This record gives sequence, C-alpha cells and structure tokens, in this order.
Amino acid sequence: MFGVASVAVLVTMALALTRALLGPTVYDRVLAVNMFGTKTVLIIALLGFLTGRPDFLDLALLYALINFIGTLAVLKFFEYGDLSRRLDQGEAGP
Amino acid sequence: MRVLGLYNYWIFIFLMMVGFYILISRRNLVKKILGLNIFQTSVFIFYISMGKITGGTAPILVEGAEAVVYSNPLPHVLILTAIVVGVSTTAVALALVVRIKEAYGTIEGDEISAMDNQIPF
Amino acid sequence: MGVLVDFALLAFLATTAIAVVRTTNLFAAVMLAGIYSLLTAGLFTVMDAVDVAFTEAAVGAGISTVLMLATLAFVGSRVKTPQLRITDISAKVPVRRPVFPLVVVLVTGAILIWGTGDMPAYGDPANPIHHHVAPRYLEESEHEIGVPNVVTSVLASYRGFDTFGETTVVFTAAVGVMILLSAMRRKDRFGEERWGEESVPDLFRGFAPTFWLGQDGRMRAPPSQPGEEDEGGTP
Amino acid sequence: MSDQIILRVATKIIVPTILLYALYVQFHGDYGPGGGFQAGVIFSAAFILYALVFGLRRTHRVLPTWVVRGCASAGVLLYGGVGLASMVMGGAFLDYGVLAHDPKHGQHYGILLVELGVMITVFGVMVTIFYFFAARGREDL
Amino acid sequence: MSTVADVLSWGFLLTGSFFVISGGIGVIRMPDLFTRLHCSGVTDTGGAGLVLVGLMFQGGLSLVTLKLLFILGFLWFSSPVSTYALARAALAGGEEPFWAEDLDLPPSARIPGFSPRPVPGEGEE
Repeated sequence: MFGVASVAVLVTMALALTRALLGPTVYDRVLAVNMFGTKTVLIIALLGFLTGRPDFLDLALLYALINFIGTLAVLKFFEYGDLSRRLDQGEAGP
Repeated sequence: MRVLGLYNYWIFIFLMMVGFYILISRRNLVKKILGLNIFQTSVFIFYISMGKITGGTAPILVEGAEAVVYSNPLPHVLILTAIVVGVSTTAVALALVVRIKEAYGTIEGDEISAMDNQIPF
Repeated sequence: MGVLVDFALLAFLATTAIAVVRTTNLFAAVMLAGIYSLLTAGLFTVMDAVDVAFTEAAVGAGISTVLMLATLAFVGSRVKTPQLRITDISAKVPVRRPVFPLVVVLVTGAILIWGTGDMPAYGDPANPIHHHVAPRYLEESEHEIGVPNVVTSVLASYRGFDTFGETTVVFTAAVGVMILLSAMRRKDRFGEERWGEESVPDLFRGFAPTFWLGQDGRMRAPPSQPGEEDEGGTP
Repeated sequence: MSDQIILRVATKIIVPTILLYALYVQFHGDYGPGGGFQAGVIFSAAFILYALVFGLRRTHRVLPTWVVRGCASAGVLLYGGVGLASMVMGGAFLDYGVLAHDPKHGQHYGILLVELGVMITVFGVMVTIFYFFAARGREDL
Repeated sequence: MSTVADVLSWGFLLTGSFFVISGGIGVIRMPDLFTRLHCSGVTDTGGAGLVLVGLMFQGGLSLVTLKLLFILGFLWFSSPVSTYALARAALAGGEEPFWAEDLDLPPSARIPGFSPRPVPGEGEE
C-alpha cells in the first residue's frame, strides 16, 4: 500500500519536474520547486514506513519547516532585486 | 541482475561527466560553479551508495534487536562533513565571482580574458 | 520497492543535470539546483544515510539557494552569450561550438564506465568496504562510546581529528568570504568614490594578488563602450 | 506595500520553531539523525529567514556581526579546547575517556562539547557568509 | 481494530494518492501560472494531508504519529504562505492571469455575469 502511494508521489515528482523544465516563466519553475519540496516530504515519510524505520521522520519535518525559505528568497529577489531589504520597504531594487 | 547492480554507478558517472562538461564548456562563472556542485554531488552519492547494504538499515542502533544489518557508517561520516565544507567553499567561490563582477563588469570567462589581454597603454 | 524509488530518483537526477546544462537562464539553473538538492536528499534516505540526508536537506533548502540568489542579485541572471548547442547548425556567426569538451567528456565517461565492470554490485554485503573498520565501529561503539547513533560516535569520537579539521576548513571559508567581500568602497586617487563596478584596474592588471585583496590603486575606468551597461545583453 | 503582514506573522511563528527544532537536532543527535553540522545550518537558516523578511538592519540589531564572528571562532576554540583538556587530564588529544571517572561518561561529555563546538562554528560561519553577501553594495547597513 | 485502522489507512492513502496525481496533472495541463498554483495547492494540502493521515493510522499512538502530526501542521502552515508569496511575486512581476475570454468560447458557453476582464486602471489601486 505504501508502494502505491510512493508510485503516485514519484509520478507527481516527474510531472513537477516536467513543469520545471518546460516552465515558460521563472515563476513556474519556482512553483515546481515548491511542489517538489512537498513531494520530497511525502516520499521521505513513505520511505520511512517502507523500510520499517519510521522514526526517521525528522528529515521530513525539517523539509516541512524550511522549504519556505527558498520561496521567500525568490520572492524578495524578484520584487526588490536584493536580499537585504525589509520586505515592506521601498519599491525598486538598486 | 548485473545491470541492476551497476545502474547506480553509471548514473553517477553520467552526473560527474555532466558536471565536468559544464565546467569546461560553459564560460559563465556561476554556471561553472553549478557544474562543480553537480560534480561534487555525484561523488557524494557514489560514496554513500558504496556504504549501502541491501536489506540493511540506517546505522542507528536498535535497542534489543538481534541480527540487524546496518549500513556502513564510515562513508556517511565522511560525506556529512564534506557537504557542509562544500557549501562553505561554494560561498568562497561565489564571493570571488562577485568581486570579479565588480572589477570587470562581467562574469563571462572569455570577456574577462579579452580584457586581460588588452594592452593597457 | 526501494529499488524502484532509487531508480526513479536517479533518473530524475540525470534529467535535472541535463536541464542545468541546457538552460541559459542562471535563475532557472539555480532553481534546478534546488530540485537537484531535494532529489539528492531523497536518494540519501533511500541509501539509509539519514544523517547525510539531513545535512543535505538543511544545506540545500536553507543556505545554498539563498547564497546563489544573493550572487545573482549582483551578477544578473542571464548568460550573456548563450553557447550554441552541437546540434545548432544553422547559425551563421562563427561561434565556438563545444565539440572538444564533449569529446573529452565522452572519452572520460567511456573509460569510467568500462572501469565499473570490476566494481562490486550495489548493495552487496560482500563488498570490500564492509570488512575493514566499519564492523568494529558497529560492534564496539555501544560499549566504548555508548551512543546509539553510530554516525555521531564515529564523527565526534573515533574520527574526532578529521572533524576538527573539517570545522577548521569551514571557519577558514568564512574568513575567506570576509576578506573577499569586506573591501568597502574607497576613494580612488582622483578623489572619486567608486565601487569596483566599472573600474578595470588597468595599470595593475598584471598583479593579480594585489587586485584580489582589494589593495590596488584603482584608476579611472576605460571609457565604457555603448551598450555595455545593458545587463541582459543582446547577443 | 504594507500588506506583507501574512509573511511577517508567518515568519514570527516559524522562526522560533526552527530554532527550537535546531536545538532538538543538536541534543537528540546521539539517539537519532542529527548533530552539530545539521543543527548549525538549521539555526542559521532561521536567522536567514528572519533577515529575508525583516531586513538586514533589524537582524543586525538582533544578532550583531561581532557576535556571529565570535561564534565562528569560539566553536573551533571549544573543539580544540576539549582536545587540550583531555591532554591536560592525562589522555591523548581528543581522547574523551579521561574527561570523567567512567570512560563512557567521559565520551558522552566529550561528544556533547565537541558537537556544540561544531554547531556554534557552523552557525557563525553560515550567518557570516549570508551577512557579507547580503550587505555587499549597500553602505547604509 | 487493527484491520479497521488498516482499511482506513489504505483508504486515506489511496485518496491522497489520487489527489497528489491529479494535482500533478493539473500543474502540467493548466493554462497559466495562477491556475497551476491552485493545482499545486491541491497536492500540498489535500494530497499531502490525506497521505500523512493515512500514515498516522499505520503509526498508531506513538511518537511517529506525533511527528507526522507536526509535519502536517507545518506543511499546512508554510505551504499556503509560500503559495501566497509566489502569487504576489508573480503579480508584482507583471504576470497576467488567464481570463475566461482568452478561451474564445461562444457567448452561450459563458457564465452570465462572470469574470469580465477588468478594465485597466479600474478596480486596482
């Protein structure tokens, strides 16, 4: 049963990867990376159960916590052009 | 079955060669650094796959369990530190790229060499 | 089942690597590198290396993307002169096609693949690596160190020297970054404040070390060619 | 441009969680996956997230540069210090067995301190690198 | 009891797999970024949530289930936030949503009173 779910997640990973490769805009790529992160959380959780050592979910927990950082960095990069500014300050980049 | 046992190595070699190709054929310095990272990662995965034992489990001892096969912890230790060192050295390389951009105004390798080869006076 | 996941992840990894080669947008390449890191962490998990996967996860998701983006904020995200692909025959301009690198890579790869014939199969318990020191670590660690995580005990105790060296290397990397990036704006000899941005140190061009340290007497920039400010560049 | 409140609130909730999780990874590393390297990176990732949302200036106020630099060197010093301490107490360099009466306890102390040193160094190094990259070209920070 | 838990867990896993795959297909087939964001949201919250709940039934009352609960909580917390951030960045970056009129439908197929393309400069500050 875990196998079926793993296959589903792997297929979705393949689809997300396709979107990252096709992605007409850069935002599509970011979206694909974001989605890929969630799928990695799932596949790691499923792998824990598949291999019979489900106590290694810490890794999935870590991804659930910090996948967010990459997306935020991208947001700042696009909206402000640098990474050091406060988010609601100023309009344009340097 | 022989092919199954070697498939992993082939992929590692492929990845390593892709990284190598980026490194020697692309002129953009950031791209070269990415190629270097791919090269590095292929070595990491190669090491880890050497330590894997089929049917084994992660080398964290299970209390009171008999006859559990653990994977080899030694490659894990080597690669664990290598990943952190890898990102630090990548940061140094990126800092160099930033300085090169500031000094030359470009990060394309051929333009930099062209500027270097101009006769100054 | 693990084998299937392993195969699929490796195939994704190869696809991502090819995509990194082909893209001419550095930003897309950085995003693909993020995917690459996620896949690597998954692979480490499949190969029972949870600690390594943990490190890769933390580094890949937390640090490297941010560092790469911070660099891209300086250097711009487009590769200026996209290189022609081998298959791109129609181009009129004489552009260096990367044939020689391809040949080098193919030959090296072929030699390496030929060499794998002698490699032990993946996951074979009889591999030589499993018979040297690892059994001792796994058997004695519980009595000698008393820590269930063998990776920790090997990392911190059995191979403490190694880790000490690695920590020093990480520290040295920070020192290097500080030296490289802390050269703040300075007045050049004409009293103009400038960033290195447009100044090519033409007088001292031969003296690479002085330039690296930011100690050079920076001179006026050569008159900039029209169109050079254009970051994206039209090839 | 004042509608970034979602991100700010989310960051305020998630940054302490990441810090707490990093400490869990650090001190649970003997029993599960984790250890100094990972904990240091996660710890610094929390501050990077803070800097991304609240700006570098405010982060400098929370975590000044000199603290970070001090961390980067203090960790290596702690590591070396443990080695020297074990030499002083009659063992070899980094031979933790002599740190306590029971060699096993000594090993525990040694591993704990050494991992702490690694974590502090890695944290300091990663945040230093980020600070220098983010502040480059902005003299107002 | 364990049979019931197993059946429930299978049900959740299967439904979750369905959601995950359908979201993935949507990410490929949808016409523009914002609809794709919606599909990715389906996999991130619906699919991932169902799969994790299914795993929780397998874990039983243990630390594993607690960890899964945490994963679920953080996923449901951070994934919408990052989706929001991405959509914001895309709008600020000048990404145009795909309007129903772009489909070239016959007037009879349009939903009355729905989604006229906003006149530029009106309704936006």
